[in-house]
Amino acid sequence: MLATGLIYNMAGVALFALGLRAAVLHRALLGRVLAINVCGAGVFMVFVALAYQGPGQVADAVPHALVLTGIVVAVSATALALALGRSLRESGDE
Amino acid sequence: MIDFLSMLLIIIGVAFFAAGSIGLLRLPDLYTRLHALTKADNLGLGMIVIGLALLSGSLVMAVKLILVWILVLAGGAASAHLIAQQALRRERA
Amino acid sequence: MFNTQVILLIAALLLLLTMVLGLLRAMHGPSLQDRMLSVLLLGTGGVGLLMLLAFILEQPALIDVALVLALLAAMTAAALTRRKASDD
Amino acid sequence: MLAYLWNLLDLVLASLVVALGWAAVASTDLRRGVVLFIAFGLLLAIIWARLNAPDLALAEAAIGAGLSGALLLAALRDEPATVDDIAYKQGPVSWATGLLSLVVGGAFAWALLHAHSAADPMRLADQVSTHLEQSGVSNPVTAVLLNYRAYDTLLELAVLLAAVLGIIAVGQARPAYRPAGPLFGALVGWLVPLLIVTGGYLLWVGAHAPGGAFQAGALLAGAAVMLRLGGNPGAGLPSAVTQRWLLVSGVGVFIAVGLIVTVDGHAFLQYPHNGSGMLILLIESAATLAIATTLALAYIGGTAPVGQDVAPGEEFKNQGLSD
Repeated sequence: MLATGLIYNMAGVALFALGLRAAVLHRALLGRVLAINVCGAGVFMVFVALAYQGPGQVADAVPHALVLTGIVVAVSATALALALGRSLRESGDE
Repeated sequence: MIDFLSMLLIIIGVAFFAAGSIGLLRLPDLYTRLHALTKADNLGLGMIVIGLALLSGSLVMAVKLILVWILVLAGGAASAHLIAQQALRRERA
Repeated sequence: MFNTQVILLIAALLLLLTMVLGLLRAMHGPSLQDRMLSVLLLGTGGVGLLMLLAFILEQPALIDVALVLALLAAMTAAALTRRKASDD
Repeated sequence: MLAYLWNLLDLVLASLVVALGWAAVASTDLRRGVVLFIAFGLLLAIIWARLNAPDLALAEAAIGAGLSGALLLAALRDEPATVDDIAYKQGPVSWATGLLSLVVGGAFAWALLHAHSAADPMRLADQVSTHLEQSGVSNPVTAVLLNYRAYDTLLELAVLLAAVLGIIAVGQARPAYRPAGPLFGALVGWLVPLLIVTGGYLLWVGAHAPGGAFQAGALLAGAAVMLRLGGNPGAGLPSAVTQRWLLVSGVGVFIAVGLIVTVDGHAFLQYPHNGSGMLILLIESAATLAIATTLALAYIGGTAPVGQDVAPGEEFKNQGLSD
């Protein structure tokens, strides 16, 4: 029998590594932004998996609070990156 | 008895979902897939909702579940229509 | 007598498997609309799965999550199909 | 029996999420990548629900599956239509990066494995639950966010403010959408009020059940996105001056409350015991509006044009296939 936390921890690590590779290798900005988001989701998953304390138990609230703000910050950072990319393209020296 | 009935409904609901997924995979073009998916899935969700509402034994919970189902129905109908319309537009262009 | 929890969990597992099946369409496409259909499936199936999980885990708050998912899935489908004012 | 079924469900969910993440980033067709990423976000919400994190599931359902999907779809329209340069780098750099991420991932996995086999550590969770009664709210996540670690949340709101200032500084609003036809108009007509009501509900229940400012703000921003998709270029936001006040209100009210309690002899952000529930609700209400405005402006991609509401009746002019 496998521990639930371990399964999702390893999935999180896999997502992190996948995202890292793609963030470097993608040529298009949007592709890199997607990759960084997947990378971040991997980190979130590790956090939430570490917070999990078994069935019927209340999970640890501290990592949850960190990930909650992380999700909102990630989407704002994504929007900022896209806005920067757009103004680069419009100024024509991409 | 009520438990049995609700389990039966939930399993039937899952079977509808399976039909929808198979339709999505096997049918030949977008419009038929749309047809298979939206009808089967929304009906399947309805079965699951009724099953769970029976199981919960609480009126508030049952009303809440059914409300969510109605929202999914309305949202799914609108989304399916919009997607079909966009596909038609692409075809004509 | 049967175990309600086990049956609900089996139902959740089967529902998840049908969603995996539907996601193959998202991978294959061919058109953007086809992929979006499979996101619609994931939305509806996700609502069902969250409701089942709400009962299995005895967490009524997951019904709220299902509600939010239903609202936002409709928004995503809408976002896909809208056109800019400048298009014709 | 139950345990094995859970294991099976976990394995399916975990492999599905990795497969989707892989497919989303490995795709050389960005449109495919974006739609797969939306599916990825939906699945994450389900995983958070399974891992007893309903607060996160709410936020992910609103943001991961909804807002960032709408944002990325809008960004997709900005991209030039040609897909020539949309590809992966090839050659030695590809190998080196693959190796590097394998090493980094391996080290990460090794560290986590050790953390799992180590003895059960002392968890902050015990501290959180012991002092929950004094925090003024009974939802532990809200207590951590707004009370125990209020400094963190204050700074996170500041990060959001910095991000949106950057967006306003560099970006112009994306082109508006055409006015809604009858079907889309009806969808906007019922979805927007529901999003707003659900947002208010989540803000209120956040004190004792999953919910709170971040989720509520995301839902309000979803309402703004729907309005903009329906052809309202300003997304229902108030005038530019009011927008700026709303943007700073989150950080502003937070700091003001933190300072006001110091008058009473408390430390900065150390709430008095009997009034903490009300103070938290006050901060959260301001934060909700600030987060909603931030996310709406992030979607629009710059300062929103205001006062171009479509005249009544105008929206039904282009009928037929106009949705």
